[in-house]
Amino acid sequence: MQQSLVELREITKVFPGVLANDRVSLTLGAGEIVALLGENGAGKTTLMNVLYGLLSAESGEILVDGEHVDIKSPQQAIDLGIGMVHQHFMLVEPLTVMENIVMGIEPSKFGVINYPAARRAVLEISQKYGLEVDPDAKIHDLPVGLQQRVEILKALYRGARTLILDEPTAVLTPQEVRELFAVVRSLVNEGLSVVFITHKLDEVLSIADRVVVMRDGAVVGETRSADTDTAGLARMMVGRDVVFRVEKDPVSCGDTVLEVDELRVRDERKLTAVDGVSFTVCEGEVVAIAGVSGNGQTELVESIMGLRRPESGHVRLRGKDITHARARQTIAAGVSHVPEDRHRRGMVLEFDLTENMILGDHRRRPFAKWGVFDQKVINETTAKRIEDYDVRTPSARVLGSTLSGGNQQKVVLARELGRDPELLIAAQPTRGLDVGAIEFVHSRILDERREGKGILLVSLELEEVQSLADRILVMYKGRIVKEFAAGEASDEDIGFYMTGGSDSSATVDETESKGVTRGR
Amino acid sequence: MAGKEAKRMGDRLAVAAENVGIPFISVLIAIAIASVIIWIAGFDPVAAFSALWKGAFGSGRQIGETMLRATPLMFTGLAVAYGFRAGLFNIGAEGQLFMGGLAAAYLGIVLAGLPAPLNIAIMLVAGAAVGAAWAFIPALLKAKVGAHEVITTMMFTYIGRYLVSWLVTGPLKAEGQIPQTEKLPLESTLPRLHEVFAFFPDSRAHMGFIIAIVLAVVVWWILKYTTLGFEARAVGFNPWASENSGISVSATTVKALCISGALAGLAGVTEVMGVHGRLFDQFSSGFGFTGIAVALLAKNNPIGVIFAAILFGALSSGSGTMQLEADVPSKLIFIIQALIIFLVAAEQLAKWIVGRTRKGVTESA
Amino acid sequence: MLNDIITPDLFASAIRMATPLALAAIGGTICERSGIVNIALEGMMLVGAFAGVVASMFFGNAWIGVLFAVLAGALMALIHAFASITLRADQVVSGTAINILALGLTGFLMEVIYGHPGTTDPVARLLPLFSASPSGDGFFGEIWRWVYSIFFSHTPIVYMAILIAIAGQWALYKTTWGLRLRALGEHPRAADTVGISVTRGRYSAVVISGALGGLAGANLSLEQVGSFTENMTNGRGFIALAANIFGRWTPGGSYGASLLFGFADALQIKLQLFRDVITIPSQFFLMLPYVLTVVVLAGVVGRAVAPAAVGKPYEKG
Amino acid sequence: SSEDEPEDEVTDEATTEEVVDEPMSDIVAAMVTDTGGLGDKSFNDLSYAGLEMAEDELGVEIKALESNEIADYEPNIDQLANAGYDVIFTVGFLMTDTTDLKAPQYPEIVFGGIDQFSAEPASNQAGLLFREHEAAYLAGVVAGLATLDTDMDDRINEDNIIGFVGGMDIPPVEKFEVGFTLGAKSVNPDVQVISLYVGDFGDQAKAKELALSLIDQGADVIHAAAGLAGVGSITACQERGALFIGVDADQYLTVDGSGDVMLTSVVKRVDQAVFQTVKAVVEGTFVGGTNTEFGLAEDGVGLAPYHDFEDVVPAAITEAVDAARADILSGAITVGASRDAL
Ligand SMILES: Nc1ncnc2c1ncn2[C@@H]1O[C@H](COP(=O)(O)OP(=O)(O)OP(=O)(O)O)[C@@H](O)[C@H]1O
Ligand SMILES: Nc1ncnc2c1ncn2[C@@H]1O[C@H](COP(=O)(O)OP(=O)(O)OP(=O)(O)O)[C@@H](O)[C@H]1O
Ligand SMILES: [Mg+2]
Ligand SMILES: [Mg+2]
Repeated sequence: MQQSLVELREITKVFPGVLANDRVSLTLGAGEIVALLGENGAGKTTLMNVLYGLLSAESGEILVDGEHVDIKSPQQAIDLGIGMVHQHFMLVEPLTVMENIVMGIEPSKFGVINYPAARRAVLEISQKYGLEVDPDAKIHDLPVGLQQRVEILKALYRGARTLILDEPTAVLTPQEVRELFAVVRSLVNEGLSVVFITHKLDEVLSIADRVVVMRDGAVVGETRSADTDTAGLARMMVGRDVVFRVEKDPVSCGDTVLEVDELRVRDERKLTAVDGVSFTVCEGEVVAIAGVSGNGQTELVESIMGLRRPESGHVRLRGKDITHARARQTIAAGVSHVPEDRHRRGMVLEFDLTENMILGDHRRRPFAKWGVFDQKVINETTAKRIEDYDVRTPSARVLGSTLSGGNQQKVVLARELGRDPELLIAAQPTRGLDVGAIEFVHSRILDERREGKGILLVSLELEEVQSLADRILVMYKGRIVKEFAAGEASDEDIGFYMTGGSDSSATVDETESKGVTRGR
Repeated sequence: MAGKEAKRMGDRLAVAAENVGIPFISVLIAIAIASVIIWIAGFDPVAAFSALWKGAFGSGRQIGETMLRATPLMFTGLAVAYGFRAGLFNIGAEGQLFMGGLAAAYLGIVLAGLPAPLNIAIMLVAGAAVGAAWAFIPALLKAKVGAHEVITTMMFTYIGRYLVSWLVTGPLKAEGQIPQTEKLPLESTLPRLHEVFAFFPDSRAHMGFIIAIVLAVVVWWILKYTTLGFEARAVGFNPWASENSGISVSATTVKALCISGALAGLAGVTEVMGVHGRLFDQFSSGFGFTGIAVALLAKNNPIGVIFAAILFGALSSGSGTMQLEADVPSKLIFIIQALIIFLVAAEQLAKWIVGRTRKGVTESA
Repeated sequence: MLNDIITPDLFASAIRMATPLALAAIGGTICERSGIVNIALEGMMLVGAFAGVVASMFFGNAWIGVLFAVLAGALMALIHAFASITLRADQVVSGTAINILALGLTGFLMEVIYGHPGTTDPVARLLPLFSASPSGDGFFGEIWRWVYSIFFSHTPIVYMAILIAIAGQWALYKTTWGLRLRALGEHPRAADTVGISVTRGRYSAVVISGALGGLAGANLSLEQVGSFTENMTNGRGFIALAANIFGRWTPGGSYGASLLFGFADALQIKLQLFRDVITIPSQFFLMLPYVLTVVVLAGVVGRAVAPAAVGKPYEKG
Repeated sequence: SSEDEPEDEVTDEATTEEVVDEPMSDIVAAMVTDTGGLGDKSFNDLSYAGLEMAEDELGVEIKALESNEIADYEPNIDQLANAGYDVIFTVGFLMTDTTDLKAPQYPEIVFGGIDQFSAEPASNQAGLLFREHEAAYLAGVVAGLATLDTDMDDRINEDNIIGFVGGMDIPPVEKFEVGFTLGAKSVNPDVQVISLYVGDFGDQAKAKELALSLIDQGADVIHAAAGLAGVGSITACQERGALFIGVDADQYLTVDGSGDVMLTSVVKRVDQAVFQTVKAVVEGTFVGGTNTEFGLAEDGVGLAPYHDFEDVVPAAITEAVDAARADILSGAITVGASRDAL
């Protein structure tokens, strides 16, 4: 048997109350792509953090090139040729792309950074692997797709031979995913090995050589991807059959719930982000906004929610003008919001689950009376929601920050849906969820639809959009450029408009699709 | 099953022992290090620390003295802690304290003649309001233009101090050469504890101590069980998520800093009403600043503030005895105080030592 | 009257009074950029001021005094670094403890070394670099007076402070040290994942800030006064902390903010000269710098965003 | 009075320890400093100097207890009282209330309150106050004449301006400002006396800037009543060439190396007041229940020698000072103590 490049043996890692890795073993051969699959909280990230020197395991050993190694810090992992792109990016937001990439091993003389050389080096590797970015852009101005490129470039710049990608596709459009896969294949051709964590089974099949499946902290199965299919993987993962495409009744549109009329919104940099958008959502309807991130969806949602002041136009909820309402009034009027960034807007990581569960409802009965909490009701509600939404947590009293990404998302969903809203705005509601959880969330959204709620879905996932939406609005550069009815369009059709195609142009504009830069 | 239960009980006991033990061990380490310093400096460490203990807790009177000194620190500690919980660093509690004191000194004279309970109630409320008012402009500036509260509250401290300095030498000055306000009439002062509770030994400790404890519990309750406290903490941790949940970040900021200011103002009120009976330029020994350390030592937990303030109060009241009986220079006492604060704050060190000994115990068992 | 207020000396005085604030504020900037709050600048200045005077007395050389001031400040900072980085103590508590420690240590050592509390004996001081004194009449004489007062009348550390502000600003944005420092304060885990040692980076920043605090102390004791007095820093460390924020956590900004404050203080003194014309109580003059700072802050400067990770102990994993 | 009382151990010990060479006393005397503490080169230090004098000359045992904060005043007094001290000096006007409270509680102990005016002093309590403005008036005479006399010293300029640097703007400092101003105007009606305030008593760097600004404005003689901060003003005078008039103690003696600018000092003989009080107790002549003012007449305040300026100060000045002193003693002049008198 060929010697493996990296081998993890019997890794065990314990967090207070959680056995995150239970004697996990994993091998990675040279030039191999291994997919690591598993439910939310299965311990994938933890295992990779151990390999990268961010966590130290209670027991187990790590071999690189057949040698026993003791990886105590990321520096040692880097020295061993291991690079990692984290589930939550490790980028310093106020710094530039170039600074983030070279940080730690800057080209310099006497401690003075040679910025031209740094820029050259960044451009060189970005060209070599086809990962184009503007080296002088600040991270916080970049859409996530580009931020991820920066993360990959960081690893490559450090001469990684083994690349760990923790849920790299969760935030990408199909187009971006295709590009990423091309990059990954070219990396493998260059001799790199890749560990690829994802929840998307078709991706696993299309990119990985081998699949390792984890559940509850342990490896429960391993297979060559050629020998399985998505249903088989799903079964291995959640231990039962999974329905990928939920069935839904035909739309029966009732009264108009949400009406957006010629809305114009500016972003932080005062550039027009939403440029005269109009649409309606009616009772029992799912309207999806499809678009590459950074095309104004965030600003659109924030201005509907009352988090951002629109320049002009109107927003009406059941005919009532809420254009200038603040978030509290919007919520009170019956709008729920699953934000796209759960760490920033979705939850308070330093709050425990009971507290996170009442955010936004914390002033309302039965949770609070006269400004005083009814702890009993809160605890009961939390316990019920944890149960209903299958949040994997040792208790309701742990801090939000200790949950795995997927479980955090479930908390947000449980809270927002639990409010029983008139209108649900769900932005990337299944980002980072495992297939089982996605199935559950989708069916919950359709339950809401059946109850006659209006749903505005913002998603990059065309599969999600196709399976849930009654109407699809494609947003590009702040405008709705195309509207499709359910089942009317193929993924390719939608992708075409998402990336700047128009009815008058026949081909997809290649440069536009390379990632989105707004106003630059 | 039973074994599991027992183990859990054992774990709980270990955690409990750790929570009580850590501060205790920290203090012990601090005493050990300080003893070395005292000894090197040529004094008797045993005499020094027994004097410190005696001065702090040696008699009912001394305990009262410790309580007296803990009182303003509880208020300022609560003030700073409340601010921190809302993500605000109220470094200017000292200024709010001065303004609270000013309000009490003024009202105490104006209200003379009213029945004492009414008088006292009005003064407490008004002093808190004035403290809040002194925090209001920094709060507003923070909420509206983002001016950093560390700068603004500190600047307002200096402004408040000079304002008081002028008032006590000018418009509000009592007869005579001394820059101070008129002595408050009896009905405008806080009774001493021994005047209210017969069992309490004769000391200077006053009702401010009880008010502070009650407020600590109230603040703890507010933070834990009310929407007011919930919103403050939410904004303190994550303003974006708060905003998304319909919490007004600016309104919450203003409210939190004003509550903080009110608590600090009460420190001034109770010092004037309970200790000095009047206002003068130097009536606070930096209580607003020490309150920062008190708050953080208590990890911003209002109940913890009570204990942290008592620790500081004890160090303060024990130092006089230490100076007199063990001849330790007053300056050395600062060093000892600093050491104790250090070690109590750096619980990691004590934890490490506890861990070591526990490991040793289990291994030998 | 305006002629008497707007004099070359007003500006010279502003620069002098800004210097200790600026040095400490730049120290605060470097410290906070690395993610550590330094509320102990006051104590570091105090210890620096004291060590400087003692060393200047022992060696009869003010420069050796400066050296010791810097070392002493750095040593105090090392304690702060150990407590807040290694032991992960709360940074503000540690800073408060250092301030108390500094007060006790300087007071106690003064009694040990000098046999009395209060003030030390005067020592060799650093004198102005250029000893020419302005003379000459007429327009050019006047110009020379202005130029001399503002640019050439100062003691060495005053110039050092300006150089440090410039060099610091440059280093923060042009050197590996600066880049890593900025990363540490914003996102230490990101720095850690690319192999930058959070501990080492933060230690060095805290120690440098202490050294600058010590230098600020030396400016007070070895240049401005020529002796040490208990608590002679008189809250300057706290004003410096504010100046660092005012200067938006940059060395240049810190200097600028300190200069603004120094100017307001110098102006206040000049205005006091005319108390027979401006008949307000002296306390209102003394308030001026603080009021002015709030007004400028409210009206001009606006939102200041601290380094994201400041004040939070870094825990691996 | 107290020395007839049977003494406790503390005193017994003291008696055995003392070497029998000087007049012996079994009295023990102590003081409580204000928060300024020892080393303030002002009333705390001077009180202690008075105690030391009593130790040397009367053989009493002495002790100083420093207060780190205001809350220490009362327990410090209690501690000394309980430790058996016979005489306790409480230093500074901020301790007035406390002394008023404590004196009746310990009728056997003599309390001396430095700078304290008690409305109803107990029979074992004496307020010891000083008419600083009288001495400051003499300093004003010196400064007012000196600033005109450009021949006297090359640091004296043409401008008819002198300066005053105060610590905090409070009545006890105001006395110095007012006395100094009145004295200067009495001999030089056109003189401009500029008074600046530091805002506290410890910030030497600030006090230096104030003095520099005075000198820049044309002042050539500066009097500072700013506690320790005033030392900074001395430095300013040395740097920019101006003359200085000290405060409280003879600062020629207490501030090393200040001789080249130290024209004289406004001294406040707190040491004498303390010593005299202890002496009265030792001799059994102490009479309490009083507030005693020490002025020029009682030799409780005065001008320090000119020291290095002995040969520089012209006779015109010394004569004017003598004349002013005589006028004050005779009552021909009453020096005001507050700004109303200006
Ligand atoms: N720092 C921590 N403290 C406590 N528990 C933790 C911590 N990090 C992770 N866990 C727990 O360890 C388990 C494994 O988490 P991990 O992040 O590895 O899951 P994952 O497989 O990556 O899940 P996801 O697909 O949702 O990202 C979870 O139960 C999580 O709650
Ligand atoms: N520093 C401390 N010293 C002693 N006891 C403390 C301390 N901190 C907390 N306690 C104890 O803990 C209890 C209150 O703590 P609490 O349960 O409110 O902690 P918490 O959950 O962190 O509070 P919060 O919800 O306000 O953050 C009190 O009963 C008190 O006895
Ligand atoms: Mg994960
Ligand atoms: Mg003259």
